[in-house]
Amino acid sequence: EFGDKTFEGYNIDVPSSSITLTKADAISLYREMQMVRRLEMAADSSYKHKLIRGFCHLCTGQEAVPVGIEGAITKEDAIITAYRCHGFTYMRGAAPVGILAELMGRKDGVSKGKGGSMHMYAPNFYGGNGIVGAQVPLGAGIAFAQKYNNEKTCTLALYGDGAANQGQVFEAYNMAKLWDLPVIFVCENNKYGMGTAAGRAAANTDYYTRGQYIPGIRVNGMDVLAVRQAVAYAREYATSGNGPLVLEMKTYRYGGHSMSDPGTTYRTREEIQHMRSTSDPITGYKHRLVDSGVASEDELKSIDKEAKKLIDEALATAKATPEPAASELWDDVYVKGSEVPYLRGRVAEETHYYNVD
Amino acid sequence: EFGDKTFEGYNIDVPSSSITLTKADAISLYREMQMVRRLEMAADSSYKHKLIRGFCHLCTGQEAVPVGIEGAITKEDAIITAYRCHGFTYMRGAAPVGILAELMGRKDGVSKGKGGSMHMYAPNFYGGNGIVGAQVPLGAGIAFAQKYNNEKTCTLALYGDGAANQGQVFEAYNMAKLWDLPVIFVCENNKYGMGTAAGRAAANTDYYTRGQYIPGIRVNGMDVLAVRQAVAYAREYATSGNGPLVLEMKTYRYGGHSMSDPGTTYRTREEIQHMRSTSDPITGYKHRLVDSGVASEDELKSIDKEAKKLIDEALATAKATPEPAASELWDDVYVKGSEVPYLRGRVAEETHYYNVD
Amino acid sequence: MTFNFAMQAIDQIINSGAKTHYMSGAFAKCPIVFRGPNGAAAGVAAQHSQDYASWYGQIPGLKVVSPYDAEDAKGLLKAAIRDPNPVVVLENELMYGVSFPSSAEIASKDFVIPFGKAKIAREGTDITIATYSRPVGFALEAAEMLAKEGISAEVINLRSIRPLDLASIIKSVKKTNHLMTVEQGFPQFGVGSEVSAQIMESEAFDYLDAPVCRVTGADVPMPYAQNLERLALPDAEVIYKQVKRVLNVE
Amino acid sequence: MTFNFAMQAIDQIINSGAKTHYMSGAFAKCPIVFRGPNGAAAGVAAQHSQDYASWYGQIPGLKVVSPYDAEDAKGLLKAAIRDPNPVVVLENELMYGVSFPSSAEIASKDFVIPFGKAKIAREGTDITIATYSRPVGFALEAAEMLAKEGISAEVINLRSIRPLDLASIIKSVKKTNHLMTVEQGFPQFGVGSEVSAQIMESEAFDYLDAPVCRVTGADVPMPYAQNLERLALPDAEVIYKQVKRVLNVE
Ligand SMILES: Cc1ncc(C[n+]2csc(CCOP(=O)(O)OP(=O)(O)O)c2C)c(N)n1
Ligand SMILES: Cc1ncc(C[n+]2csc(CCOP(=O)(O)OP(=O)(O)O)c2C)c(N)n1
Ligand SMILES: [Mg+2]
Ligand SMILES: [Mg+2]
Repeated sequence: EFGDKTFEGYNIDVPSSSITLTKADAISLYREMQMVRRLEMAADSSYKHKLIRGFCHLCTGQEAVPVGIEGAITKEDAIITAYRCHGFTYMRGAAPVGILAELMGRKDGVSKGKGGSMHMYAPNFYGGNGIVGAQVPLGAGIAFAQKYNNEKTCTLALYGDGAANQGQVFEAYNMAKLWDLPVIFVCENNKYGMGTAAGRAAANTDYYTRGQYIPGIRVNGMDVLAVRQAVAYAREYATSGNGPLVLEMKTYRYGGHSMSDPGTTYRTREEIQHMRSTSDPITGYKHRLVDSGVASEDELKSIDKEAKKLIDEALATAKATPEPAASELWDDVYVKGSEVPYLRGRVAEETHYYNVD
Repeated sequence: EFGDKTFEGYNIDVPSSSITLTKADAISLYREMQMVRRLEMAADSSYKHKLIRGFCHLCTGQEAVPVGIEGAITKEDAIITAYRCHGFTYMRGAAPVGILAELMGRKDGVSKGKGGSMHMYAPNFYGGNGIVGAQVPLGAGIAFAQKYNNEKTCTLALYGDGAANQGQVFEAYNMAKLWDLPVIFVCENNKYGMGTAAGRAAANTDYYTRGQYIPGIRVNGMDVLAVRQAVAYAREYATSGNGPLVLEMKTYRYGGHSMSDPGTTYRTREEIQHMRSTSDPITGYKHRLVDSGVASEDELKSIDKEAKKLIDEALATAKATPEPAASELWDDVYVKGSEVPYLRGRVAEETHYYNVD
Repeated sequence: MTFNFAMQAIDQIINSGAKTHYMSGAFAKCPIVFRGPNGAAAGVAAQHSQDYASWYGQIPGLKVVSPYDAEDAKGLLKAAIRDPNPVVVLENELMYGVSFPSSAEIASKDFVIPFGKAKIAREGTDITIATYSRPVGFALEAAEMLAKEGISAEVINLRSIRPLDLASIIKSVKKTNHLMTVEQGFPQFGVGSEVSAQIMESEAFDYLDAPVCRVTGADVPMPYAQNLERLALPDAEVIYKQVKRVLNVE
Repeated sequence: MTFNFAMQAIDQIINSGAKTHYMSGAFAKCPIVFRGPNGAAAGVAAQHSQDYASWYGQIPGLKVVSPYDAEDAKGLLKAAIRDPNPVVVLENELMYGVSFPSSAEIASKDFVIPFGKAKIAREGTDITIATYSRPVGFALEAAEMLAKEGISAEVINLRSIRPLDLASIIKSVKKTNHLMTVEQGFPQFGVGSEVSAQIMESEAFDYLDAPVCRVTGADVPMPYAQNLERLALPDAEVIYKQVKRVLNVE
């Protein structure tokens, strides 16, 4: 059972407030949230040890979103998101070691070390995109392909509260509705852009209503069951030919925008502390599992330990993997076998010749 | 007095349905609509005589919009629109000869012959823009400057039903509302983009509602008094610090999109004929003036004749003006006195040197 | 719709289209064709006249081609569609109405033109004119005029901007000892500049009897007035005169 | 925010910003400054690392500058603000934290650097290295290393991409008889290509003892992995080695 404020609908009925799931599923959601959090903690510490460079956007605090979504869709459904993508990459099936190796720019990374934190992929997971908002029309395009191919699948296109103001999001809304594409627009509203409170960037911060002619649902994005329930509902809606839907996941990131942002200049420490203590998706769910008798404290503790162990191992393995071979510089500019005859390096003498024949 | 369907409001009361204006104003509106139509007829025939090249987008049928707007604002208010700009250029104060000369690429054209049909300017009229939708954020920017400078003026940013689907329009909506800019977004809904019926391009063709969090009014754009009334109302709203407003002008273009479009492949001849005979802005207004006793048939006829004469003269004068001097090629790339030292021509030998010192 | 309008979406073409395969370590593919008119049409002024060949040509991950005639249009577009990478096909609006002779080979449903191979549109011995798109026609016209005066120009239709077929240009220059590039785009950072720079670095350099000469659009936004527009764009006449200047003949 | 993100709005910069003054026959002015980091920062991968110097530099109506040090940053930005045209200022994120000596002159509130004038960052006699932005530092480093071996490199900080100060390069080349360009952008259709093409057309050409040599970023989307990123970007070492190659010394 969900509380009153779990869902708010805009031009659509909200999902049922009662939910049933197997014990195994219930526990799996818990385990995966722990895994995602541990993964991000490993990323955080690796960054501080200078094993990771450049940008690194963690989803700590937002774990219920990738985990709840994956619990509601099939592997054939597609997901695309922005740079805050580690949790999604993991949930779509990438091994933690591949994610951590990618963060460290190693050859065994999910993108062979070429993409880094922002550019990770997995089956039916289209990244990991660095240009704010650009993934949204791409997501609509994937949904177009699904519809074109008569698949009974849908695409979830995720974007932040900041990205929600991008013009291309509205272009995607329009085409998605016009052609009734099976796309679920998911706004992860964590209340801030890089350093800008949502209300300073948006004339309307009710992101679930911003599709205007597209129905929307606001979801408590700190509650993994609510996310799962809403996405299941939305998936059913979108794959039944009803067209797109907008879901707003109210959530929160504990850390800074990226690693160089302390995250405390545009919001108070108290606010962060308050969110952590009252709304943490993992703690809250843990209490629920224990209170409802689905799992004991001990069971969950052993899951926590197991998650820590798995990530620790993955981190150790990742650290031990080598950098990509220097020759990798030239691979994957073009699809193998369809390269241009040669590409120039920093000087003419470094020109790389492909043997297409 | 207006009919019931003259205005429809979205989150705002509609303008009063009773209007008072002086006889001189009433007749001036008529005269200007005639002038605009004659101007476009002259453009049409000049194009057919190959005096005009490239694109030429006529506003025949839509005259009530530029004329009604100008009747409701001051010369200090600003206007910006797209390529269908001849009527606006005239109403903002450019002489017909300057417009016709511009169309023919002559030196006395309003843009010295460099802009052509799509790129005309006049005081507080910012063009004449060729990239669909691009003028809308520019219009919001002009309104930003007005607010920044504490002017009690506003900007009207015009765009078509096709342009209304552009992402940058929504970016402009958002910033305009966020900062309560004195901008009136005016959608000239003439039912078609280049060759696309509005409903094939937009999920929501109620353009007056598409600002969502911005109130809107749908206006009978074939009625010059309705346009004038609505814009006066909107101007008062916007210049009083209430922020932006969206006006949808329901209108119709009789001709093709540009001169090469017969305009009859995506709509029927009957539709065009029907609009002409039931909704023509000039004929309708004429009847109203006569029926209400403001002007006699004869008075109006002499205005018609006068308009024809003025435009005929302007056309003759424009035709007689020379092409720009060849040296004009190099002027106005940069502001006079701030040029780069030289610019290259088609070959190095044609390089043009500026004497900045 | 022309490539001028695609500037509103160029971020998607470059950042999503061209870069994703590499960023993903080959995980994601992006087989897509972007086609449309490029450069100037007639009397359409500054916002509708830009040539994007060098912009797109700069981007690793893209392939960029630009057809001149009907054979090119079919063969390059078909090759683009079959290519597994994002391909930009830069056409020219003014060529849409022009007819060219065809052949059974061209009419075949499997007629493709491989990327990165320029075509010798006309053989010659005195100067090489390397160009693409509509100006290929101007170069051929100029060559015809020059032939009447005993000057033999070799015209190379580049066809492909990325990859650029430098080998064909080098081979031709070794024969003609003179090179001129022709394009309708802005003069700086254009196709001619790149060809010139690469030739300077190549073995063809020692064969040049005169510096590489670039013929381009003028360095101004496209004016509408017909007389100014004419001065902003190279045509057969300009090429003809410039060849004579390069070869130092009256 | 970097110029990579501005690609979403580049249509406005080019079509509205650069072209309106001309299209309007001087009726409309557009005095605006676009500034931000350009090119690669550290470890930010393909979508955040592009160098737009040649793209913007191609556009008539724009002025384009690219500062190297604190003096440039202040003087060029101030000049940009005072200029009545649209100006693009291409900065480099990695230079934001770097300190440089200042002077009373630089600190003056009217310190401006005129556009179109390159600065001789270091005088030399054996080779000219023309570059801009962060690589000016690499060139200076390389020059230092070369000096120890008796090679005297002249380093030109271009400062301005449009207009390009060819005169300063020509003057230097007449002295050094060798020219190398260095940039971090993609190799094709870049700043070096344009300089090379223009030099070939200029009187400096006859003074060259070797072809103009271009040092650039590698022709690949920027990889994230540190070892690959290093191979994709020129640094002092690459310049140092290439100078010796050009001058044919061990
Ligand atoms: C087009 C573009 N503009 C700016 C940026 C820089 N930037 C990166 S993340 C970000 C904030 C986005 O905030 P939001 O969409 O709320 O996502 P969150 O980081 O909160 O997950 C900005 C402005 C960018 N990457 N792309
Ligand atoms: C960005 C862009 N895309 C496409 C075009 C080509 N185009 C010119 S006008 C037009 C239709 C616009 O229709 P609408 O906004 O309804 O204006 P109308 O012509 O009806 O006045 C199109 C698609 C363009 N100029 N710019
Ligand atoms: Mg956010
Ligand atoms: Mg329309």
